[in-house]
Amino acid sequence: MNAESSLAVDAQRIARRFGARWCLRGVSLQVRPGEVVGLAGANGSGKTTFLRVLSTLLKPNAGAARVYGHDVTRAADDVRRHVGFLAHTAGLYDDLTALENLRFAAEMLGRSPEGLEASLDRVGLARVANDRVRGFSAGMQRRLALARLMLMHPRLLLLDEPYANLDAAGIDIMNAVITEVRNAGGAALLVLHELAPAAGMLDRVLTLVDGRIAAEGDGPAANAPTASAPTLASAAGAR
Amino acid sequence: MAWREDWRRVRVIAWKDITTERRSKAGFNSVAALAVTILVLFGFALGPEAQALRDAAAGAVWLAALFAGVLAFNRSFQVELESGAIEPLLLYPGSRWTILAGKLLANALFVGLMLAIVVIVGVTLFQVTIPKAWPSLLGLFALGAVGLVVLGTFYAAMSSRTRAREVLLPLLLFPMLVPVLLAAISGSKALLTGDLMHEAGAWIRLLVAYDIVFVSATLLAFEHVIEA
Amino acid sequence: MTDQNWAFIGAAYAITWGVILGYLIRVHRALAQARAEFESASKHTERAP
Amino acid sequence: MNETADTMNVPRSRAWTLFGVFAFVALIAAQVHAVLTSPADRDMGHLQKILYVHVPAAWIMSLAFLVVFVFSIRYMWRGQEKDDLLAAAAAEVGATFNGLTLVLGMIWGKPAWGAWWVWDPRVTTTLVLFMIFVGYLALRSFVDDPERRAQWSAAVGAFGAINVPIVYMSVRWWRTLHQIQSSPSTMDSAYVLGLRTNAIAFMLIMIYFIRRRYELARLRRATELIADAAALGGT
Repeated sequence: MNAESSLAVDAQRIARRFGARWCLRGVSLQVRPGEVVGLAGANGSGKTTFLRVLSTLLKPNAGAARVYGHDVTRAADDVRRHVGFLAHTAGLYDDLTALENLRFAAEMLGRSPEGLEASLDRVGLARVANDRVRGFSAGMQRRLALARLMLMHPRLLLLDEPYANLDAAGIDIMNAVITEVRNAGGAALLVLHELAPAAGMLDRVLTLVDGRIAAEGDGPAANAPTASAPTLASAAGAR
Repeated sequence: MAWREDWRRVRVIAWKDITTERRSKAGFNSVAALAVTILVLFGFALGPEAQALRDAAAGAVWLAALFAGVLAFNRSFQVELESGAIEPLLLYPGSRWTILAGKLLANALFVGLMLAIVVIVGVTLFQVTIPKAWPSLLGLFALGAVGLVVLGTFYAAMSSRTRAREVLLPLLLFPMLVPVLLAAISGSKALLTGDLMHEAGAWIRLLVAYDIVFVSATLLAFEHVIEA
Repeated sequence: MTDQNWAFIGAAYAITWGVILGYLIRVHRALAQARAEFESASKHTERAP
Repeated sequence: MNETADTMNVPRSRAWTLFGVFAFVALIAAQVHAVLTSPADRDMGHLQKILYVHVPAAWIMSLAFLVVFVFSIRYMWRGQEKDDLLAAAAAEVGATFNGLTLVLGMIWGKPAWGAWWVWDPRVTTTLVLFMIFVGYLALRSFVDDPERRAQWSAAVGAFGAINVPIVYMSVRWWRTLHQIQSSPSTMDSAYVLGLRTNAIAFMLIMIYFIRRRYELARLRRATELIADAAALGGT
């Protein structure tokens, strides 16, 4: 309808708390379509909480957020049609096979269950399509979750530490997916502990400190190891 | 078209729950074993006299089913919570009541199977003679199982996400199930003794009313409960 | 018989008043405390902005 | 979510204090009047004096549960936090009177029926109602997130209320089949006035209690909201 509604993410002073502890203390953030934004910060700085609010899994205690013009609390169902959320846990059913997990997701989304083998092939899991997820390594579960995510054809990717547990090939697949969504006019918001795997992907990097946005830098600068070291030192130590 | 979409989601969720449960056999087997153990203990408590056992058979069978059912209901949401699968489940766009409906179907099958085992064991242990009116008895059991499953699954959706799920579910559920238990136990007892007072019909009507009321109420309220 | 009845009657009234007064005191105490906390909290924030 | 500390705050009110004093004066007057003027019953002696506290307590408990039901439904409809807090206040007061009703019923039952407990439909339904209230309050104490707590307890409160008439019917059928005892003898008209005045006095007490309990819940929320505003003040 207007310029504002065309924003992929428009968050205004989002605040969220758990019990007496404020995890987010007013985060405002705009992401335009075609942008890939990184979100860095120490453990407990509120990165994951922010993604979960945008994904409609959590309601904010204060503030408002819109995804492609849809309010995340009032029009949650419309938001869900656009958002692909990759959580820290894979959220798969251990006793179903890889293919069955994908088929379940496809049926829930009302998509035809054809071509699921191709999606598995894309994330390099074609060989284990009929194996149960219980035996999968964390990286394989991540890849399967990514394949499931792509079934949704999301216009906004919300990725919580997308590179965690992934090997080099997995990182390439992840980056290919992000590029694909970006080229289709979508956007992505990545929560990152270390920026190296996302090299060249990020248009901007924001740092959350104590539930607030502390610093903003453009992608290339933030990726240069020396420049990023002081501000992002706290974020890097995870792996 | 929307109902067709919803019905497919109901089916696929039920299929998923049943498949998961079938493959992790431990769940069903241990719950069924517990139900049988409870029955045996009732046998000890009620003494070896045949008449006393026969009188108490209906009550023992239903209480065993109830206690075992509580474990099953909590498990049915436990599966979603364990690996964080509830999050993607909640993020699929579309109506949420289908999640409850799918789980109801799966749990109904689960409890139905368990009841079948418990009844067979109960008939043997408590020296019950199967009455001529066994089709009505079967219907009564089905109606009672529906009441048990509907409220059990609904309250488990809440209690399984709290700190005290083991205590909270029975605390919330048992008072709500008083009509189901009274109707199921009294109705079965009447049918087992030949329904001389013609009371079984009243109990069946009560169960039908109860099931209709709470199936619609839970489906209406589920969206609120799972949202938060 | 009658004597025993008076014991029951006495117990009934004692319990009733015990419950009513007990609840009254409990709520009023909690209320006084909550009001004090509220007032100290609002005084505290009035200075801030 | 759209509440602020100002809209949640409940200012001190002289009117409610006066109302409370009036309620207690009315209760004392009603009880003294009823106890002094009621004649001895032919069979029961003075035992029926217990009914002046037992029957109003039972009445109040039903009324409180009705309030829980209405405000639970209203919360599900409109989603306003105040409705949930009022339902919770009514549930606590209702549970208190429900417990009192049960104890008084037993005190009445022992000399009147010769047993502390009988499986009478009304008695049994009261017990089930008490268990539902206890479950409701337990659920509230186990859930920390205010919105989740409100949603869940609204469902539990509404379902509990729907269940009560069904429980009553089922226990009545169950009991008629087993033919236990009859319910207490019907009232003499001399008692009716005493019962009515006491019932009204109890109702005033209940309104006062719910109001104060509700004020307490709102004040606590208002304090939390002030702390929230302070925590977010820097942005």
